[in-house]
Amino acid sequence: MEILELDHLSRHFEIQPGFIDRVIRRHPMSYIKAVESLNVSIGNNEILGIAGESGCGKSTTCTMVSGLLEPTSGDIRYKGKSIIGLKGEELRQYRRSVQMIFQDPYESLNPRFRAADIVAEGPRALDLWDADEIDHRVIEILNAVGLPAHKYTERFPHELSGGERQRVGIASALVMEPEMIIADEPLSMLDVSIRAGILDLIKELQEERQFSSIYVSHDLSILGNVADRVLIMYLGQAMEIGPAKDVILNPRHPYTRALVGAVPIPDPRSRRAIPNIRGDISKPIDPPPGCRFAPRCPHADSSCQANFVELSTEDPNAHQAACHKLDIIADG
Amino acid sequence: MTKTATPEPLLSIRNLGVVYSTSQGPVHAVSNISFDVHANEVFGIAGESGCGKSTLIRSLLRLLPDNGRMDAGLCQYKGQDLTAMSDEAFRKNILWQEISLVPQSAMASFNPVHRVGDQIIESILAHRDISRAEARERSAGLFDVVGLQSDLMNSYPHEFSGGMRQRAMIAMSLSLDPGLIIMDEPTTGLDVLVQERILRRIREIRAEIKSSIILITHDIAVIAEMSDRIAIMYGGEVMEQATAVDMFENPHHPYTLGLKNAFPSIRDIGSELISIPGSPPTLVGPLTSCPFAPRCPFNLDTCHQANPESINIGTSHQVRCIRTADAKQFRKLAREKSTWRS
Amino acid sequence: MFDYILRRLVYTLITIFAVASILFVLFRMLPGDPTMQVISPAMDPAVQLRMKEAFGLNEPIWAQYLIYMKNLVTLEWGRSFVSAQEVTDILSYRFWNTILLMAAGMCMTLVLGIGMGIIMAWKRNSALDIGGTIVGLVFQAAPPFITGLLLLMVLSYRLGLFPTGGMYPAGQRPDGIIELLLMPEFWHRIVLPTLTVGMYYISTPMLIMRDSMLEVLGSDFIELARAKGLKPRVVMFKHAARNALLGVVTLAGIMIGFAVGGQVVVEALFSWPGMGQLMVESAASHDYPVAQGTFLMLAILVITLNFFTDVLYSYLDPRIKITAKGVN
Amino acid sequence: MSANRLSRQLKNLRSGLAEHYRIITSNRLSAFGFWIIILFVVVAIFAPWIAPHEPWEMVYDRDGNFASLRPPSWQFPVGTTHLGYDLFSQLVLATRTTLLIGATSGLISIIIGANIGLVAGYYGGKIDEVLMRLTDILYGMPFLPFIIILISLFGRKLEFVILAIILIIWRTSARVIRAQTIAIKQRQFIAMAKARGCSDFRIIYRHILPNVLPLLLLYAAFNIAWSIITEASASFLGFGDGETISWGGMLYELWLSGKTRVAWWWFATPSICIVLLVTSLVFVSRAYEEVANPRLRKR
Repeated sequence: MEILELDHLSRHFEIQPGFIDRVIRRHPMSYIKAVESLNVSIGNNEILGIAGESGCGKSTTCTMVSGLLEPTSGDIRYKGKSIIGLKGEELRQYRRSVQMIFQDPYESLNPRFRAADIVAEGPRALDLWDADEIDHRVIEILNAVGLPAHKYTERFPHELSGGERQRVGIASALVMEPEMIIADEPLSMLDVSIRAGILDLIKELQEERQFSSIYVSHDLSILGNVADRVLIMYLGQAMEIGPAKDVILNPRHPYTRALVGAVPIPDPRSRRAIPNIRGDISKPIDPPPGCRFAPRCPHADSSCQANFVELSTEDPNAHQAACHKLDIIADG
Repeated sequence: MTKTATPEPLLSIRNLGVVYSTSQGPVHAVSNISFDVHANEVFGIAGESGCGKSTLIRSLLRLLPDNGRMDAGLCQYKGQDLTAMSDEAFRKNILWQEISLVPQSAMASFNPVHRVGDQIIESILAHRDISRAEARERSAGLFDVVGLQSDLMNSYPHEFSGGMRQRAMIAMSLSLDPGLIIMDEPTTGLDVLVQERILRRIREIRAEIKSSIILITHDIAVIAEMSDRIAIMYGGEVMEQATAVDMFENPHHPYTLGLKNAFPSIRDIGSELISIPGSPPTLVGPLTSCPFAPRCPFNLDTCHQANPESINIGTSHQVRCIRTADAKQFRKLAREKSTWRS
Repeated sequence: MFDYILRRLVYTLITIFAVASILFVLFRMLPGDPTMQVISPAMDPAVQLRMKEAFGLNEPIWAQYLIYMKNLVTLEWGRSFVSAQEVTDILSYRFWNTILLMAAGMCMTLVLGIGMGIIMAWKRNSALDIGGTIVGLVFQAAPPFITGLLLLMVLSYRLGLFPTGGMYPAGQRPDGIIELLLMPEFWHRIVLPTLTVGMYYISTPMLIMRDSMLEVLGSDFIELARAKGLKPRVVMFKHAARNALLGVVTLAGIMIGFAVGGQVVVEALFSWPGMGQLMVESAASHDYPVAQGTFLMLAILVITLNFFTDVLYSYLDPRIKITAKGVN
Repeated sequence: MSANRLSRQLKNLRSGLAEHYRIITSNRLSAFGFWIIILFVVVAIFAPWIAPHEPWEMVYDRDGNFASLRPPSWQFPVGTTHLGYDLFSQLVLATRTTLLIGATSGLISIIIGANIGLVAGYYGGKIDEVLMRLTDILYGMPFLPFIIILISLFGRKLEFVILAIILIIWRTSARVIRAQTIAIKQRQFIAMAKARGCSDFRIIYRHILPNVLPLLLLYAAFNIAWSIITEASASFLGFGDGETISWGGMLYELWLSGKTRVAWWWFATPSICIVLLVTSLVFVSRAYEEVANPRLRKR
């Protein structure tokens, strides 16, 4: 049973042209195509990892899924029902059932709130329970994320360490009893030695409370550790999807290969192949219709520039790569 | 990449300490640091936030804020005693000429209101008596070395992408052929493919020039790939120092073991990651115990009573731990998750 | 940058238009006969009637508004009730007197204030810094009529060092600005008002410069500039001061608004024949055409100065970005 | 449980007030300013009981002589005017007027300015554009001349002075708070509040407002100070309320009387009061400047 389906999901941003261009020369608008025709589904109690470089559209996708940003086109279906245009109580219910964990624990907690108030803010804003019930649940969840309530409820964010702050962030998402969690690089600002603890906490809570997750990270080694399946994105397009181990250990798409090849290995004796790509990443401003990786791809030809392979959601567990040249690559 | 140590080190530091006076009392951000950097080597310093990395850099470059005070048993560069040098002489003869910096945040380290090229030219003209045109030519050459087109010199920093800014920073650090380049987290915050290009560029530059590099980062994989020798810092001290291969194959300090377990490798995904419980010390007041003792699963009572001295084990391998004899057993125990749950 | 300036220019014109409209509404809201504000009741009734037609006062209100706007653009700003002179003629003479005094005060404050601000930030926590901050704060708190009166009482009445007011000795009206600038008496007379204006707004650039210098000095690029082994003087002026100036320019708008107010008081106090003095006199004697014209002129001055600070800002700060907006 | 919550809220309030007290008294200058302001407030409250005479009452000395232009003495602590008015009484009663004007126009303008700044900064887009063009127009209005015009058109009434000040003075606080709101809006904890389902209203007033509070208090102090200076300047130029005694009005009467050359005490006392009160406000605001701009503190 698929809990969430993204169906040809796209999001474009308009670039405000200069005053002269707009009023006098009447230039047409330019668009940043942040997400282009994305097809993905997420199963019940599954963790989908999304990886890619900055500007690949992973954050835009998350914001759309969380209901804070409307797609330009395409559909988001939650439990088979479209969430586009939801209003009032339904939207409230949806937003409650999808919760986010943010990247930067130094930035994502309001510096003027105490830990208990940060956690209680969601239930209070949505008026979920009466005040006593909220207090009770806040204490319960703080204990569950490893912050004994008697010690932590009164603390301000600046009185907490990075790991403790991230735990408060997790608590404030989970207190809403969500069915789905979107975690946007929750470890990247934390020290190496405590990352594993937070990762374990997320995994434990997921087993215990049975929610689905989208886990965004640029770090493939962590995704390999936490995600069931991994989606690789580049400049708004999906490049490859499949079971985490398959994608990382046996990448098919030239972009994924480069990405995996570029990850340094913590062993001074090991040598890795140097990724064979050229040029720099650009911004997807008015891009041509084809594969956006084509300009940097060693295998690209005219067919790559002309059109783009879309992923299908028919078999969620299939390992698919959005590439015309898979045969050549496999041979070479 | 491994080299035998040359007899005369390029930079030699002994017992370096930095104390900040704060409202909470003296903070010993860095204490008892000793290391040598040899000619033409990459010396990696790894550590997490608050371990004293930035203070170490600032003290080497004399950029400590007013409330910071540095004392060092010895601070020698090419045989010259740096501590005896006046600020003015240090600024004129050492800064950038001999020791240059690639700062942590290339984004914020370029002055936003001046052109990138001008900022590089400025660093040349401050120390060399050449014409502006010559300095410009030289900068264009440096842009070429780091793989940037020389017409980008006329751009402002905000027009550069993160990777380009970092490359321009590296170009600037090379502008006077310094003997030593300090690179502070040169790839942190960059995307993997951009990081890959920067690292490749640094390797290429190393082959061409004779500068030594101090590479400071929290990313153990980067340090493993790039460095000849590595120092692991914690609580303002160097916990363990060894050649890169030695550090990874024969680690001794419990903190090194913990750090290795906590760091994922793409080569073996699915293996369990283990975190070190607790958080780093605040360093207020002098150290009277091993700074890692409160988080160490192998601590003894003596660990809390005195700060251990650095012990030599092997020719160029030092460990600041009293239980080096049990290291072999620790290495096995450290792989168990239960060991780290106190 | 050009694009930005053009946009600001359009905004500037819109603002002038809006201020003029507010003025129209204000004067039409006055109780009683609206012709009262344009035509002196002391005039010959036949003349009054002719003027009523010329200003369209018999027309409906929207037509009056259009005529008002047309008159503004064609510089038909009416005649003074008191002297019957054309308002534009009076203003064209007064305008330059105000500009002269303003420029003198501005030069003094900007050069001295910014310079002091840099030095205070450099010598942070020295006696100079602390004393300068306190003096600056007190100056900021002292309205110009108090400092002006104090200067008058001490330097003029008591010590007799300076004349008490005016721009030149009575009966020696100079022919044009050049001649005025060549008169030693003029320079003697401009000292006290300049000092008053200067003391009133010196604290703003000084304290803002000091604070933004301190802020800039904490940034990473200053640390790198020092690591590059640049001379401390170069770090201070080329790197820190240029960025800190942005803070001063940002708040210049606020400063200008208040400076024009201060100017009015100072001109009234020192009988300086500028627009400020004219404003006070005409408003007190209910000479509405003059008051209205003067106000508009002062407003245009403020708006234009604000425009120039915007231009200056875009010159000092090369970061002008295009913004992305969402589409559905 | 609910009593528990009330006590927690009381505790929060108390710790909040304690924090502000600590901010103000952390610095010698602002502590000085704080106590001076308290002193003026006390004088203003008890003014009618403190002042020995009516403001425009001719006074006589102990010998029964008409007390005109007397320098300070035991009987007339700050002297008298040429018409024999007791300056001490005028000064004390004027404190009331000044504080009334400062408090009403300062506070109302900060409320207007803060809300406009918050709404414009938070929503951005067209709302922001409209509100900011509105402030641009106000920036085009020369402040004191506007008050002069208004008073000359509608008469010398205290209400019009206050109204004129309020109409103009909110512009600065609106702009500054808008800029700060934009900066805070982009921080992640606002995105987090949105993701948790907070309404715009809740985000603006519960999440952003506490974070712009130091800046808001800084500008509240500025607005009060500016109101006082402006009222005094307008009064000095003869555009104050003729019926109510004020410090600026006292100086206007001095200026009209032409006694500036002799009556130094007549000049000195209202001037010192104005400068002292405004300086105190500026000193207190300085303490908030350091909180609103933490980098100043560090170095």
